[in-house]
Amino acid sequence: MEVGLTQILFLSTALFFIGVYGFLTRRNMITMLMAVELMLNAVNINFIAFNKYLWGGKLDGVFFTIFIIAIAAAEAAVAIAIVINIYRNFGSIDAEDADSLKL
Amino acid sequence: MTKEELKAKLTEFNPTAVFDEAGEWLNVSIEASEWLPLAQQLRNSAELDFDFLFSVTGVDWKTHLTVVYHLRSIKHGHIIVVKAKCDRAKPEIETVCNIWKTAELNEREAYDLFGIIFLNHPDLRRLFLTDDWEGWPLRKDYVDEINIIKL
Amino acid sequence: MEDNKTITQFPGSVHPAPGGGILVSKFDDVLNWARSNSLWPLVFGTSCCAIEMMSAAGAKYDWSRFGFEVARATPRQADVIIIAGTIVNKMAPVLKRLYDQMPDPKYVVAMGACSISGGPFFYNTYSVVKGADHIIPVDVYIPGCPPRPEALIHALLTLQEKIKAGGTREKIYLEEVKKP
Amino acid sequence: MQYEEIATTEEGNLVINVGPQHPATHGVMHLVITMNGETILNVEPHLGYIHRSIEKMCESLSYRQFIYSTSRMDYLSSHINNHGCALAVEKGLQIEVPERAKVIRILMDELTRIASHVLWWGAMAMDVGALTPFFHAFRERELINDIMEETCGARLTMNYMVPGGVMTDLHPNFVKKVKEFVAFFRTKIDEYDTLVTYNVIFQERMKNVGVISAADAVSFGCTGPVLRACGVKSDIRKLAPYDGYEKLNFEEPLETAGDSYARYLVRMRELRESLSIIDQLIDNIPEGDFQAKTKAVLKLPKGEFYSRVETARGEFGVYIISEGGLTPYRIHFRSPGFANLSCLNHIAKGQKIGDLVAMMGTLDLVIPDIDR
Amino acid sequence: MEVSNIIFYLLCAMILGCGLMAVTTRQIFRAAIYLLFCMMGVAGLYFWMQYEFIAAVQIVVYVGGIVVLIIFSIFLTHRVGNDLAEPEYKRTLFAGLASLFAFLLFWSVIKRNEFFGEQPSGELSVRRIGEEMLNYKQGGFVLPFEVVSILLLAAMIGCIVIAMRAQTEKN
Amino acid sequence: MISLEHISQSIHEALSASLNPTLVLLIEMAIAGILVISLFAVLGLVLVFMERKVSAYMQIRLGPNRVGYKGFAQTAADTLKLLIKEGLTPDGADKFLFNLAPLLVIVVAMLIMAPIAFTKGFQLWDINIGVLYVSAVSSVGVIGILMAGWASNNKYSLLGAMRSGAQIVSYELSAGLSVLTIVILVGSLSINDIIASQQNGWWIFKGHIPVLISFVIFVIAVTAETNRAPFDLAEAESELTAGFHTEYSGMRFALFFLAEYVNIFIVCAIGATLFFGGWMPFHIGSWEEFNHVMDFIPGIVWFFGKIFSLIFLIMWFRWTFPRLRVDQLLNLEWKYLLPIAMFNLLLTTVMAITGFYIK
Amino acid sequence: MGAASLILLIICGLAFAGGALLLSNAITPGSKNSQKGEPYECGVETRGQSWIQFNVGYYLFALIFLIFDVELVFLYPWAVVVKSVGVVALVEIVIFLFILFLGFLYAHKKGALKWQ
Amino acid sequence: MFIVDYIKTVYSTCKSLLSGMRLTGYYFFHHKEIITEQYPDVKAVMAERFRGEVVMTHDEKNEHRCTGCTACELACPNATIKIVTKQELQPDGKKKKALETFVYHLELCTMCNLCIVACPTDAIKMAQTFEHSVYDRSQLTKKLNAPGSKLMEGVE
Ligand code: SF4
Ligand code: SF4
Ligand code: SF4
Repeated sequence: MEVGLTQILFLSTALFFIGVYGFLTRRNMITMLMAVELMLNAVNINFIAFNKYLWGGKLDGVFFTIFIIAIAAAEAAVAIAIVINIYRNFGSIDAEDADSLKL
Repeated sequence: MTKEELKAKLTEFNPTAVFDEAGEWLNVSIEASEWLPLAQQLRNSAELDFDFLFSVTGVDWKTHLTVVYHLRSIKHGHIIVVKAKCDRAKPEIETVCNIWKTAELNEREAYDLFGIIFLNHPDLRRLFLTDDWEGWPLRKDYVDEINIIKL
Repeated sequence: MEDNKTITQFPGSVHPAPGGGILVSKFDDVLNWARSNSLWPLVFGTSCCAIEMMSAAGAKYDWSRFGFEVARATPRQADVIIIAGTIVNKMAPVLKRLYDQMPDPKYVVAMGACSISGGPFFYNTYSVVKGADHIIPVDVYIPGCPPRPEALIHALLTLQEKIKAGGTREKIYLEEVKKP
Repeated sequence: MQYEEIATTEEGNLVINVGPQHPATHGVMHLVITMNGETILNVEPHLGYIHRSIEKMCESLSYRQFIYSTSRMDYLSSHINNHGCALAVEKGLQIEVPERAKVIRILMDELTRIASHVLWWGAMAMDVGALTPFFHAFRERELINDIMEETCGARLTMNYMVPGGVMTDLHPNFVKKVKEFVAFFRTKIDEYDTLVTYNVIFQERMKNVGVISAADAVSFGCTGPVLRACGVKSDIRKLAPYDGYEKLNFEEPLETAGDSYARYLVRMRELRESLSIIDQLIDNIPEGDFQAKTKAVLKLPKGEFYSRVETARGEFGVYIISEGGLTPYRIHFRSPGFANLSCLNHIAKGQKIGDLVAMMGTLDLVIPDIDR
Repeated sequence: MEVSNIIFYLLCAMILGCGLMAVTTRQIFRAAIYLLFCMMGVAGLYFWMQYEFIAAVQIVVYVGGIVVLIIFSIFLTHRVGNDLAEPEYKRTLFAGLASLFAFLLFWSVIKRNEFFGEQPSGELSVRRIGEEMLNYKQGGFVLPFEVVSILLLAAMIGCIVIAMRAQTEKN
Repeated sequence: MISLEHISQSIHEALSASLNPTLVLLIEMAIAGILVISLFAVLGLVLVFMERKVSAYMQIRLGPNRVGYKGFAQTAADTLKLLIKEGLTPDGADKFLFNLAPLLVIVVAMLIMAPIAFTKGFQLWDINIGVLYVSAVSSVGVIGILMAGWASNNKYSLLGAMRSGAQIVSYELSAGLSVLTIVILVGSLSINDIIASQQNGWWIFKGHIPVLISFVIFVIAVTAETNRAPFDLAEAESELTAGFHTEYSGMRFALFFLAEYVNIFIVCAIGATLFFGGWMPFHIGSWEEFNHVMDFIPGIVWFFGKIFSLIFLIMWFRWTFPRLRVDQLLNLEWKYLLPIAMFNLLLTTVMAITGFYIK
Repeated sequence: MGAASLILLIICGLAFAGGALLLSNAITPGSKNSQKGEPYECGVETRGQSWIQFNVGYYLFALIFLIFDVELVFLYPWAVVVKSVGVVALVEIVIFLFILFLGFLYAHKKGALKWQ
Repeated sequence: MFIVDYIKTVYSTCKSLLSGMRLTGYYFFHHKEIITEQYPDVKAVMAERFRGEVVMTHDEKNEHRCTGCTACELACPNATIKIVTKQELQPDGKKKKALETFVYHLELCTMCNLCIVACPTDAIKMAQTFEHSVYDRSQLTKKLNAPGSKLMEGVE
């Protein structure tokens, strides 16, 4: 089967829902963050694939990807800072534990 | 200060002390219970100012144990030797850790090797030997058939 | 008069030295060549002999000429323990553990009178182990107090010969140390 | 057990073992370090991994024999240790040591001091990560060892000083070789400075590390360069001169900062002082006996004898209690390292784990000297 | 089948497999490592699409940055040998079904609208990206570019404030 | 004159004459693979031996001289020994990660090899983002170290790994910034373009002070990135015994060891490419006669000569300086190198725009 | 040889390292004893857990690094075109770096870059 | 000024580091400074007083000077020496104590030289050998008097 956009979209969708699954099942904040990263990656794949297969002449998809990566990094940094803060205060990074505690 | 002056000063502090002037330095023999007050006076009196405890030695005299303290004053340069006598069955003496910090390890050593118990010592444990060692090896009646091979 | 034989014996128990007696093939020759020429010592000096060990590492005697200079701080990467110094009862379990933690093949050199037999501290001491071979099997003994650096190098060369001839050591199990 | 409580109860603190087998302890000391992150909260030395019961053993050795065991305590200052023991016995027996022996003793002491400091320099530099100085230091040390070997017959554990003098006379080459060595070493000290002392990284690592105040240092019983780095005069060679140190013209190096760098500088200056002492003596070694006439069997009178000498690490004391027999009743060694070690926890608190090696390096601990 | 297709499917397997492992494994450090390999797989995919620059950015930021940061925070909050809690059975089932259902839904939508574009464009040169990025005229990306710096500034300040507070509170 | 370029060309031609393209590719890949692996192995042996000899001579001793001819077989013996040494895995360790870590480190070191041009046309992949690729891939290596530290279940390892982690990522920044100065001047990321731009002189000579500064920063940063003294905190023996590889033994340890040396080689190769013109011979402007003479030395010799000079420089550091403390190390990066590198970048920009450099 | 070389290199690396590991596993001797698998702690038993809660120090550096890493990513395409774009590039990057530098200064002032 | 100070620091830093490198560089290129001795190839020359082990001197007639007086045994701090004596019949019919075996435990000896000093007849001396390494420590216990050796004439 010739690999085209469809296959790549399949990949990205699957990856996205793997991320969703992880986000739903995990309770550890760090692993939840990882799941979010997976989702963001799926989105990135989409952008790049569309840019390549549908919008070859332009660079918008590429730029979006770059900015998403930058935002992902900023998000990860802040998220982890918060996680650490929670851990420092409550000695746990379980999302459900943190729910019940006032931040 | 000369030996004489030291002696006079010390008699003031502790009238029952026994002096021995034969050696190089003034030797003072006291009972264990008298040691702590004397030590405080030795350290705190401005004329004496014994701030440097350079040697703590335990001695087993078979009938009793003594702890020998060698003290020097950095400022005045005089030296005094204090011998505190402890009971052999129940060797107890007050610690002087708070007065001379070096005493902490030195007293642990004396405890380790002679079993002299330093009251109020913050951390009186075996120093050199393993924690489960039995006996006080530097006492004269120590026997250890396994380890000590006699000449 | 006492029996002459018993007097000339050493006043303590002595373990037989292990090793030897294994048939070696050509392939083993190559491996033994590698083993013998790449003896990485564990940093294990306990007292005075350690200084002479350092001298042997120093510029004048320079054991790096034989490739011994890669002294490792962790037993995982070492091939040979050079017991340089006295072993006392408190240290014995440590030595045993370090030896155990070394990967095979491993060798032991006892440097100096102390590690051979307790040496200067054989009589009238309550805390000295009378010979490192009460704790772990020793391959080569170097008498002296301390042995010269050359003597240490000679011992390592002797060990090399043993390795070249003997292959890996047979395992021997030793009695536990008397005091923990 | 203190450390176990810390390890399990207080979260966030890490308990780490340095030693008994560890390159930085130069021997087999065991430090249990409690840290928060990389900051040291507490250092607890565990001793006794090389406690060889020398004091017990000496109770069954005669006054000639026990000296050899002191070479094994502070093996880097073995001459000076032997010297102290010989002095104590001489005090008891009231032996007058011939002039020649005294000068030989001082020369040997100072050479030993140089050898010891040189080794310390190399080892300390190795601890802070510079590996080359170690080898350069051993070059000089080997020269001294050669001189020693020629006269005393051993490289490390000399057993050369005996009650009443020294064991053998100087080797004919001694004077020439020592002069050569002194001239050579003068040039090499400058190299030491280039390689280590002036190195910015080294200075940064040493300055303001392990600071101890003079009062604390005295209270902890520190001696030698550790105390002198706080500006307290403590050289036994000056305070209670023995064997002719009073006739010599030398200075006691003092620094005031009390940190590792000050201790380092004190030792470096001591090297130069030792050289100048050797210079003063090497050309006029008096002729005469190298040993006083003594009986074959020594018997100390009943009494107590205490002698003090200045080793490379500080004040070494020998305390002999004699009951008049062939062997001492009780013998106690006041080892400089033992007292110097006791301040380690005090100075290490609040410092970084990386500084620990700098502190230990400049305290210059010889573990068998501490454990005895 | 062409070699390039094989490579694509291998990459797919790597991305999905590692992604799945990352969200299911019970050892947190391994999860981070699987995430790492997943990210590497995505980077590989970008290489495969000849978007080398994006691939490199992916590696630099995700692998060299975010994963390292995650590992650091794992060091800070976990112990070796401590497994993560087993997710509740019900929860797993629910999440699994939900994501599977949603996936099928999405997939059917995608399948319905078969995308067929022009032939894939060729290489992506860094020069072009740079020119576009600095282009302040219509269609250029200079504004987002500058905004990113503000975003990063905000993130940095936020991190520092939060993290430093954690530190001071503890002490 | 026969050069490597000709050889590879003629092999390619000979193969494509008789075989179909896929097979040619496969065969060429096999050849390249063998070459790379042997380069790895040889590099490991040579660099370790070089280190030992350099250290020995600086330390007024002889160094290995008895195994094989003048000691050349010493490292071979060591390698063989490590190969036949028992590889321990501690009980508490995470076995999977423990074994994966050295593999990862080696694979990463391998991957960086791709864009390095050894001589003209002798390059695995002339990727258009050359230097970015290198810094991207090399940033993965740190994960192997962190992994090793975590998996060992040992305090020293963990601390060592933490330290190297913080150190490597920090210094990546200034290394990246110093690389950028050359990128600005060249206007391309491709390794081949960078080399080609130094046809008439190496950047270190052409680029005035900014390039000089960035070279200094580069050397410091890569020394730190490869965990070499005076930045070898990760394995500071006197503090942490052996750092992250405390628990590693046998071949796994050897792989870490090898990766360390290969990494040094690679960063020096990058340094040589950026600042010293890669395989480009020493040329002075348009002095044709001189340039011709220089051209007689094959490019690969130039390249390896430059790399080994840089490696020698890094070794020289190691055997001279004491190690920095961890806070000093991070201070150096964040307080000095990074601001200076940023400033230097702007300086270079100005220089590039005004054209104030030797073209 | 192009992108295929990446695969080649990965295979090479795996073959080299994995092969060496397998070979060494196959031919090395081994013995087991109770101490061998214990973590090495300078020869004494491990105390406490092998776990450090390092203080936020290290981790702050990683955070700030991440931010700068992203910045670096943007600098690459910029650097490539500086020469051709000219002064505009300079101005734009000065703004970019200046904003980031503010953050850097902030970090400095807050002491985040000071080793704790 | 700040900038001047800054530059000064950088300058002095570089200078100190470079001077260190110059020194090591000097040693790297000046191999004449190397002091390594190639021990097994070039036999080491021992100082004549070096204390390597205790030996008993025998002359060419296989005679030694030890009377078996045990002075050395007493002097030794470490009981390294064990003298075994026997009663020997003298020509004049008297019995006399004589040395049978001189046992010397090399593995215990501390090379302290006290036995040599104590010996009244200079029967023993220190040898300069040092290559004593063995595989089995029982090989280190030695008999110093050569088999069949006798007391030298005239030594009391
Ligand atoms: S054999 Fe001698 S030198 Fe060696 S450790 Fe024992 S006492 Fe020290
Ligand atoms: S040298 Fe010393 S230890 Fe050796 S036998 Fe003679 S007296 Fe005994
Ligand atoms: S060697 Fe000398 S001291 Fe020893 S028994 Fe013989 S004669 Fe006496």
